Amino acid sequence: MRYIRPLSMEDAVGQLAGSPGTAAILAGGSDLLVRMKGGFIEPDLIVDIKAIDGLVEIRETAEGFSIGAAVSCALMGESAALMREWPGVVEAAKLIGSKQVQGRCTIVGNLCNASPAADSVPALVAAGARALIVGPAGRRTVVVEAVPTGPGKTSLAKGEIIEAILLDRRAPRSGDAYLRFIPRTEMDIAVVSAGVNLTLDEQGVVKSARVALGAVAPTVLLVEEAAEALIGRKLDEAALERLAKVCSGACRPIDDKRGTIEFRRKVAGVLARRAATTAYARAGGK
Amino acid sequence: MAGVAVLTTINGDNVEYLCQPDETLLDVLRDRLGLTGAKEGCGTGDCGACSIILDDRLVCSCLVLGAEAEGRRVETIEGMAHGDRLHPLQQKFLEHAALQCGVCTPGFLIAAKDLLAKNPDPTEEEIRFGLAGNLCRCTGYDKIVRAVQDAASVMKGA
Amino acid sequence: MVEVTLWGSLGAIAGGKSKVEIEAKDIRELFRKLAEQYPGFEPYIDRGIAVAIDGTIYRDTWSKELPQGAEIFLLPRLAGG
Amino acid sequence: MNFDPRYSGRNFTSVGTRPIRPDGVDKVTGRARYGADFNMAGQLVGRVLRSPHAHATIRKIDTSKAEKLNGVKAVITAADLPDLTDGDAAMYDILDNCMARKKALYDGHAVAAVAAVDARTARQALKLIEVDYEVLPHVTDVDEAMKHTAPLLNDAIFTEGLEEKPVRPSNVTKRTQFGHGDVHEGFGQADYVVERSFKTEQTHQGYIEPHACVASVSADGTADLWVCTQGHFVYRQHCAQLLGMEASKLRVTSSEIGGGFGGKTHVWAEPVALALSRKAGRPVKLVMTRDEVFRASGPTSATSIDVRIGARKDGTITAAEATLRYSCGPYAGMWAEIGAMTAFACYRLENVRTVGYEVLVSRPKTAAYRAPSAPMAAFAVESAVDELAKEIGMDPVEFRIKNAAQEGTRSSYGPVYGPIGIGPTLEAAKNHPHMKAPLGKNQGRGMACGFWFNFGGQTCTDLNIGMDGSVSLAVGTVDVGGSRASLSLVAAEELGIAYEQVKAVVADTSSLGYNDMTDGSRGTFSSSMATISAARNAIKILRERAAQMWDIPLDDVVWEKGHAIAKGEKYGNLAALSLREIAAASGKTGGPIAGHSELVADGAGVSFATHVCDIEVDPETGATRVLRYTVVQDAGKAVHPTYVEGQYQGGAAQGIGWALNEEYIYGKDGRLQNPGFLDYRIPVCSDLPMIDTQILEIPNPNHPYGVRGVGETSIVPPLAAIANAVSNAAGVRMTHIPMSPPRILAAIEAERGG
Repeated sequence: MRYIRPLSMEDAVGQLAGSPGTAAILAGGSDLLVRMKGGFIEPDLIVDIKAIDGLVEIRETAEGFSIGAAVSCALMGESAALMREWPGVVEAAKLIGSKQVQGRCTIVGNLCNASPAADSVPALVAAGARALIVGPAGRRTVVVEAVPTGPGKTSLAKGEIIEAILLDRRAPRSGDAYLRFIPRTEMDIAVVSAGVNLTLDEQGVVKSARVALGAVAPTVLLVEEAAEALIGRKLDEAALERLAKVCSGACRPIDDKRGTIEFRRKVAGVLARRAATTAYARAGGK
Repeated sequence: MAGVAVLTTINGDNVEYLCQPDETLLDVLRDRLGLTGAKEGCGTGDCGACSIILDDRLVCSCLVLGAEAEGRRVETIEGMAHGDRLHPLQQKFLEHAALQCGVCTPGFLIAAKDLLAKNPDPTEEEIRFGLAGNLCRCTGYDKIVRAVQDAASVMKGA
Repeated sequence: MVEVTLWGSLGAIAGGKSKVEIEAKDIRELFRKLAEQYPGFEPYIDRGIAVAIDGTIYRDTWSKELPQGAEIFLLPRLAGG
Repeated sequence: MNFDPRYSGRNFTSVGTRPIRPDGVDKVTGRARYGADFNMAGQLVGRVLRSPHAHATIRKIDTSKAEKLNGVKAVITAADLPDLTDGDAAMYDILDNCMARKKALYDGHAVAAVAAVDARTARQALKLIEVDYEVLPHVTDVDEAMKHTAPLLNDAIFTEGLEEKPVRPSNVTKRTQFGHGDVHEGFGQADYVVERSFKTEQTHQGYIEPHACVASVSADGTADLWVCTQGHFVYRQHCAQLLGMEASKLRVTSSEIGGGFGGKTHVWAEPVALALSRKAGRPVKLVMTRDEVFRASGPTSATSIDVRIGARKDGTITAAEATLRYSCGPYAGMWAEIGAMTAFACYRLENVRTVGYEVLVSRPKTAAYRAPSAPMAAFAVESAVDELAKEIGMDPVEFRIKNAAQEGTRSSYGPVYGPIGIGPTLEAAKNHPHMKAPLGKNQGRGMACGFWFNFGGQTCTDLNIGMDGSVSLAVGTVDVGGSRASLSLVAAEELGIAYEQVKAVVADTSSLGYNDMTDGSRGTFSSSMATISAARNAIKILRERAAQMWDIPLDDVVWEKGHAIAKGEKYGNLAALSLREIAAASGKTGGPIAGHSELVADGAGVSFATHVCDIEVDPETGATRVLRYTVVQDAGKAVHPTYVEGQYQGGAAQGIGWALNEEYIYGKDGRLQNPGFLDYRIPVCSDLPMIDTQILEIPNPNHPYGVRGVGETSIVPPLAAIANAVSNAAGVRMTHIPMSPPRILAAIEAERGG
């Protein structure tokens, strides 16, 4: 086993691509070290990307935000600009684990760990976030929902690293929100979760919407029918009812140690409805 | 497996050590440096007993590799008191009997110190959520919360 | 002569009796005579029997005297946390 | 022993104050040494290989590859721990649990162990051990295990306690029965009868410190063991017996203990560490991972309980009965028996009958957990009591007060009660402001009572007075939550000196006589009794020395407020001699001054509590929030009230976790699904409110200061108190613990008919 700390993306990509055995990228380490501890993975090479220039920064650009792959969720919570524009995304990031874990964990790690219950992913999917990927073949950008392909699996090729998550600058009258259900008040993995992102017109009618659900299918679900239930309407009781019903119906959950199929179905609708209400209020809707 | 040489700062002192690439900072502190104040309650970031402060960030040392400490600042429970003068949090934990078995106590003290550094006047709810990453099985948290409240008021007055 | 009350399971071994009369001055003698009269008690005595005398539970005190007229109650020995 | 333990009703100076504990500074500075904080030169790392199967015959274990790995110093299997238990069935079970012999009996059962130069080598060595298993059918559910069709876990078990000796083996090891009167007749007199079945899932003590020890066996057959334990003398007996050693050649030092709650009352990996050290000829440190703690130590029983209670219109209970089925893991236990004894202990009943069944399942060996077995029984009984009160139309507190046991009541487990506190805790709860506080929407209030026996047992202390007059108190009961502070207070009280002048330490097994472990809420009860006795013995010597210094008869010297006083007018000119002054002269008056005591502390007073709580339920998700919680409990006498409160609060918090979210979840494959703090959900700080406490002091007549044990009773009422509150908030009776959100939501939906 080797531990390296490259100073550039090129070096990191080269080392990863050239590594003969299994290689692991270390950013926050809150998933990697747990898997190593449990004996589920014994990498031959650990590539610590935190020394790479710019990877621990949140940059504001003309287009929006670029959140470096090694930015801790705690740091995201300290960015007033990000919090103002994308409160739902920040909320989701700040729900991962404890304060201690948030001091280390990253949304890129959360995405690449590819758990269907990852907290930040439904919020990122609802937000229409994109991942900037660097690899041996150069750079490419994909929507975040294209990264996880199943529990623990991603579409990243050998040698590819996500450099940053990109979030758009917000249109006026936009708001997002994320809610998850856990049995305790903290420290649990989401049993079911919902992210909602809305933009309203001047009359408070929903112009565009994205609704994503977590922990109810092998990957996070972007529920287009749920968005359709909201678009063109104010957030009245009928729209919310329809949203809840569509979300419950869209779930393909399993029974496991964290919850039952029935529970996840029912609560997915409840959370979508509550998150939509918050997002609507944040967008200035009344 | 090649060892990694690390030069770091622990509680203000320069420290050098050699560790394995897969060794956690918790293991380094406890087994190589004899700093056994941080405890391993789970090894997976779920209990907070191994809490330390790394470059002003509260982290679980079981989720940090020893190799990652290169060039950084590590603060542990062993550095909390100044000589024979206890930190107000330590003093208040004693006065309120905010510990029974005491194995979670170093982690709680470090987490509470970080909490008060960022929020000197927390509400009860802020304390409870701020310390949610530290498990205590003995006290029911009541006296811990009271000790932190009391320490906060003392530290504000100081 | 003291009257000794048995808990349910021990009563079954004593032929369904819930009380037995024993001529015993202390706990040691009580156990010895119980084992003589009811050989089925022996494994229970080996495992540990507690004796409640007027409501106070004694676990290991052979020398404890059994006052005349006192309520003597046998109980299984317990585990605690 | 010439010691009078009777309550004397004195006024206290030190007892009842709240000083800082003697081990406090070490614990807030990280200096205190727990099980894993100790190291020996040349120590090896021990690790255990565990069965992935819930039930399997071990056909063969091949350790040859592991032994050849560079850095491996010893590999052991059951062959290295031969059976020396000589027909002692309980010890054989402990041995088999430490290292599986013929069969692996649960997921996590130890099958082999290694000692190597470092953790990485030890881990690799485990992978090289080849175990040939024949997987057998398993059963993890307590009700399933009782069926005739269930896989048999041990074909040598024939149910004990049946009227007719069974002809077929069974997973039920024992049937027990308690009670008095005629329940059939009693139910005939009832106007109302409530009958319900309840289930509780298995929980773990959840101590934050995993089991850890360092074992060092020397070539001359002597050995040292450093270990976190609730009872180092008991560990010494167990280890010595299992390893064929003489007890006095094994010195056991108890480290600071990071929680036990019953889970550290018998050995798990310590005999394995000693066997590894013996084979390797070097010290071995063995620390369990959290995963191992959950899979292979601790847990309490899972239960299935039927309750039936009948009452007249006026609220008098006429009959009560319960059938209790408790899981024991794969070894016989007495868990249902204790449940059967405690179930109705709070009440004055003319007709009562309880029946307990001990059931073997493919789960880890059940261990004691804080008032073991009582919380589950109380959950079932107190839920039914609440429901019955509702049917009759009585206030639940009034209904309980009307039926509460009192001095002279025949307890449901047999003996007649002395002075007890159930009535006063109920009255205090009734008058508590909490009872009158308003409730909001979706909120409910619940209350429940709880009982625990409390133990005494074998106890030994040494009290040594230094020449500077400071007092060293050596006790043999492990300090699990502040007892060194309470015992120092007791020594100071009895000697009449300042608390600061006393330092209590926990002595190792070679420095003090045998002590039973710290369990059954006995630590402060028993060791304070022994401390008082030791102090009285020391006082006698102090008086003798004073008499010598004054050259007057001993009978003329009395001990008051830390001083020897010459009694009588003829001594009017003699100034009182302080303990310090007598100690300073001790070298000339006969040498060191000490008081020793050894006794069996009998007469632990039984303990009762009443808890009240408010819960809010989210009817759309089944989520719960604990809004307010109040504990009222009888302490007999609170020696250090802050630590008494701490015990009340801690027990309540554990009970709240059990009630709401904690449970062992097994897959169909018999493997534990949640062996970690992530999915075994103990309460976090933000889950709980402040926990209000009210200490009542109804003196225990069998202790000089009136002390009762306080540690365990507080975990008994919460399951029921919360279940009653949730049931009131959600409008549906909850019968399955834990009341996790999916269970609550399913119950609400079922009630709605949807």
